[in-house]
Amino acid sequence: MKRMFLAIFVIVACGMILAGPAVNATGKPVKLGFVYIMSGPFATYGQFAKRGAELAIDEINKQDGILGRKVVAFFEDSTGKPDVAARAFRKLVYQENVDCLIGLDSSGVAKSVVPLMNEMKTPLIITHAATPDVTGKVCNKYTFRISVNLAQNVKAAALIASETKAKTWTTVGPDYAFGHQSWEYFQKYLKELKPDVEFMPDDKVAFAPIKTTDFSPYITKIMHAKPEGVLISLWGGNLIDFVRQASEMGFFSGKWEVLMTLGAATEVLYALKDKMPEGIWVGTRYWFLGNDSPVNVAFREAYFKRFSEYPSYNAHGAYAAVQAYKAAAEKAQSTDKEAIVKALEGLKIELPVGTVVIRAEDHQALTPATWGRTAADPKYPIRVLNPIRTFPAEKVTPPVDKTGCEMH
Amino acid sequence: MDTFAINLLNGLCWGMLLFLISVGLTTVFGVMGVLNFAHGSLFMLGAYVAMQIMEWIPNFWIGLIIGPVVVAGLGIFIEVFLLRPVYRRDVTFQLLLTFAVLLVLDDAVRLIWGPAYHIVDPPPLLSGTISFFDQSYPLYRLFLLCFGPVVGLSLWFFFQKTRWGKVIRAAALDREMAEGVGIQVPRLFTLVFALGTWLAALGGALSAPYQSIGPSLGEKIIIESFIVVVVGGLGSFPGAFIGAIALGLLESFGTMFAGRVQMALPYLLLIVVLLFRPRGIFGKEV
Amino acid sequence: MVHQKIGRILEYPFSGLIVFLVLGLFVPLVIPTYWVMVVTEILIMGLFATSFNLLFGYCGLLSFGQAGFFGVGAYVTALLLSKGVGSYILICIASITATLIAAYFIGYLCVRRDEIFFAMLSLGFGMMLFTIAHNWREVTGGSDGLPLSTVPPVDLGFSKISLFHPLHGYYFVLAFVFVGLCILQVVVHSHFGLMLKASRENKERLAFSGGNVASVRLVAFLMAGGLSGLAGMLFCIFNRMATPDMLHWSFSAKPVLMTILGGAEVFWGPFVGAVIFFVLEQLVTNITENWMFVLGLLLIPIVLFFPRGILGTVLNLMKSSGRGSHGQ
Amino acid sequence: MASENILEVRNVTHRYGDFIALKDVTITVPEERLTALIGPNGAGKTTFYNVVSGKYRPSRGSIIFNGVNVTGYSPHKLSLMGLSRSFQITNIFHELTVIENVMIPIALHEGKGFYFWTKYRKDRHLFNEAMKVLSLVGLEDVYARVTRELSYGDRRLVEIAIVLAGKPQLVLLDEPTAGMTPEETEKMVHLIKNLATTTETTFFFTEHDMNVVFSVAEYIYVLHQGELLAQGKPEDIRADPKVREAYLGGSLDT
Repeated sequence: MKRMFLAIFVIVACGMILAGPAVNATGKPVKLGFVYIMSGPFATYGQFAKRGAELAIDEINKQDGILGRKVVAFFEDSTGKPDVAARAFRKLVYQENVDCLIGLDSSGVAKSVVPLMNEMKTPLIITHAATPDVTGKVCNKYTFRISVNLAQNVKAAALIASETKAKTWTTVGPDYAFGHQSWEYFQKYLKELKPDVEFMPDDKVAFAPIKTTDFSPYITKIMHAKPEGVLISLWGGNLIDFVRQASEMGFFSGKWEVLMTLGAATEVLYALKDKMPEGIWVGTRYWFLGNDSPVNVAFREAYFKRFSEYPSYNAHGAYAAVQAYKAAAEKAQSTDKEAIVKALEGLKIELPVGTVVIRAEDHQALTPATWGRTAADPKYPIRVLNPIRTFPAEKVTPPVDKTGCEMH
Repeated sequence: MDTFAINLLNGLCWGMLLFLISVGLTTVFGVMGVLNFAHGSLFMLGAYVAMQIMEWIPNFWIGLIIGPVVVAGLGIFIEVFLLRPVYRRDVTFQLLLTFAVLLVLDDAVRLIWGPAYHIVDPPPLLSGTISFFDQSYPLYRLFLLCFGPVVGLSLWFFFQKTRWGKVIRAAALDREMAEGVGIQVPRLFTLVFALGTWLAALGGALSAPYQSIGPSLGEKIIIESFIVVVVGGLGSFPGAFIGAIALGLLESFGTMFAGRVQMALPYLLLIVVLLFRPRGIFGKEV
Repeated sequence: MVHQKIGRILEYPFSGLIVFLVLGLFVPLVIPTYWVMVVTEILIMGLFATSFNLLFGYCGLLSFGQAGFFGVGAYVTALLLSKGVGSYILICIASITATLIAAYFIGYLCVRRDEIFFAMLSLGFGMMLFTIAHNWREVTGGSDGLPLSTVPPVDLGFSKISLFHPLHGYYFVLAFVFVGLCILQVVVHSHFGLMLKASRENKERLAFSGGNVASVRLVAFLMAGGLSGLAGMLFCIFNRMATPDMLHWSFSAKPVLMTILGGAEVFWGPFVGAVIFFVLEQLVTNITENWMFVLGLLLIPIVLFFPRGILGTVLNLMKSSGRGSHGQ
Repeated sequence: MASENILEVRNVTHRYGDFIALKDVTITVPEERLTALIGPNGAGKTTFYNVVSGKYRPSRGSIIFNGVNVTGYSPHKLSLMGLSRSFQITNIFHELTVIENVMIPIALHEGKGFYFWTKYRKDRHLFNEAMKVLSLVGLEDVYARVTRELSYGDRRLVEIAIVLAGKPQLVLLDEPTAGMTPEETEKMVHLIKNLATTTETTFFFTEHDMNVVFSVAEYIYVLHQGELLAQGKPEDIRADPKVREAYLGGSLDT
């Protein structure tokens, strides 16, 4: 892979030298190391991230590089396992001597490997994993997150839920930390916003193991619990299976409000197409039609041109991380790791998702959270969001003292 | 009461799908003594190939018929070139070899069809729902519920009543004797493996309108089908049937009462059965 | 001929340990930092595979739940470290003791089964342990596991050594792995080791010769479990984490793969298998993203043409070419 | 009287499901007398041995070994008490060397089964004891060979060596000459007679070859369809019409 990328890079570089606007090729290249799930069940997330990263790097190299230096990418496969991800980090840091680490899909993996940054003394920008803990309980000096975290996404869900008439809520989620945390945070936030809501007890909520393919027992359970609102934190293949089976069983008949925290992920919408029911509240970490700022339009169109698909949030995450690194390097006028860490703290940057500030205290990006109702639109092959609700960062991000982050 | 009925239905449907997957595994083990780790991957391949054919020729039934046959062809290749040399070796070598096949197939599927999820629609005839205790229930699931026993019974008929079935059973009992009376055991084994593969792929093709197709389909199912086969008794059809239904019901009712323990239920079933019936429910005690 | 001589030297029981120690001490000094860390991992997984092979190669019991014990060792270590326990001796004793307790209960129920039934039963129990680690959120941290923000330095009395330095971490692991391998090496050549082989060869004959097959197997199960727990402890310290993945059946498949790759019939087979596995993985992932595909394609000929695993087949070739004046 | 009987099997019945393999069988074996158990195929001889040696627990009845009621004892316990047996189908450690085959029972009987830190190959005492046993059966020259490589007859001898290795008081031999060539059979017969006189071990054997039975046994029990048909000295048995009938004539005289 690495060689292939190098080869492509060399060809591209040669082409550009011949074409005219020469890249300032002085100095060593800037090395960025990416760790995503490239194989197995969740390989689709790694693939998206890689597309986003390559898009950003090509754009940067086509202009002036970073501080006049070319950018080189190294991709490693985490396979979704913490020990493999740790090994990938070691390889990138000790063997390839990368300047910055970018990546991580699984929250469990992220939480486990984040402490290693203290030893590797290399900045890490997380672009997908959403556990609040990496910018909370286990936060550290070198770890940043550019993407929406669980708390931000669920806070937005609670805001929407508080506007609905639903009073009794339950959940369907994956049976691991993400699902349980989504439910906990949702209960906490919604209770604050609307004290008279009720949440169903443990025997009326459903958590399905991640390997589940038949969701019918869970669907039955929730339907018979007769809630007024359901928070669904399933994602990826699980969500696709759930939505199909649930619509056949009449789950989306409008008897209750449905909020899907990751329902607007494009990989889900592309797989389901018109099987995705209309009028459901769905959230995502980035929505390609979320705004019409020049940055977003340029990103959306470049991505579509190159990959004939609309960008997923994971592609956006990797793209954003590369851009953030560039901005930090330019702010610091250096690629020194400590300097980058300093520069990333409080960095303000225009990203396709909107204007984002990386909070200095916990290294979480203050990024808007996007939700919307699913709707058909003849212009797009997939369901789109209409209306779109964009919640500004300050409304959904927990204050620093609530994150549990103690940076030293 | 209606919760109970719906859960019963859910469990039976899932059990039937598990049965379709496991029955090939148990056939191959019963006759050839090979535990096929790649069985789940062949199941997955069945789903993908059927999907591909349905894309070319938009008819569910054609995909259902041709897809498994194509995969069975691959099964013949695997048996002749890979398994045949290791029959005399320890069972662990067969496990490792089929594990290698699993690695190749799982990645090959991703290379061919990409890592994204795919879905397949049920045929128009079966795409509706019927009402059930004021809840709608998909027709396709009920179709599966009927199809499982049909497959089980035809296999049982094949093995018990037809000449070919009897020959295969004889070869399974005593290979040397079968060779002595002029049965070409290697060719027979190829056939049986092709049958097992066909069954796996048929299960995959049938599951396509039921669950999304992705590169992890095989991995998700293989351990559960091992559990079904061992719980039922290795090589036993009725065993695979009972084991699959038991697991299906356990998982569907488990969501109602088990809470946190739910993830462990299949393994709990496995342990309890093996502790009290060391050879599985229908296994022959030695 | 030279290779005959090498073959004979390798048969001498403790020459393997000496070669191991010499290589183990000096190799990390000449390889790059990243590879030092890869070799550290090889040491840990090598110990894991070798302890697994005490059951598989010597008793003929295919344990598909060995990762459960590996995980118990890792979790006990992580719990103690996160509670601020700084003594590695204490941690070592605690994690091995916990593993032995788990192995005793599971082993007691498993050792009376054979072949695939033993494999499936051990798989079932391993997955029960996995479920506990995955779902007992209050203690085990649930699916996230227990990340360790730091590991304490090793107190040698005269000085404190930080494990953050890759080489220090390496030698720390080497010391434990060496002790573990010494124990295994001594055991397989002991009177008890003979009983293990007897139980694999013919458990009925062993019983009618006065051997309690279940006890022999149970003791082996405890030893394999305890040393897997030790490997788990090292893995936790090395990776600064304990996660449920470490108990999953797919993790149990690793020592199986390594052992068959290297050869189950020779003591060093699993270790050599671990080396081959990691080196292959590193090489393959360097070249292609589709490492599963390539690894599978490489495995097939190995299984077909190396019936005794790579080390086993090579040693066998050396021996048979050195036949003639063969004696014990 | 009772104390001189090394084995007393009292009213033993054994059934597999509905099939009654042994029905109310009572057999006593006095010390140091070569006793034989005969009967046509399917008479229940092997079941009887399996019950006595602890492989199966009898459905009813009791087994007294050396004055101790050992009904339901496990095989390894009986072996350690001095009851040893061979099998009709050679039952040895095929992949181990000849001497290791013999070392295993000796080490177990010396209580070394759970010695973890001592090397068995360096145990001179164990080696010498094993060689002594091998010399009894005449296998001392092939001690280092892997048993799989030996001839069939030699492998049967390895089993005899294993059986003798624990210095048992009673040895049950299940068809010791099964499958042997005439020369091998003769060698085995000679060996058994010789062992019976030179050691203090009591032998109790089953045999299909009537020549062997009548030339070796001092006392004979006849099983037929799970029941005890007759017992007595060889000449009495030879003359017994019931026994002749059970064997359908013929084979008694061959």
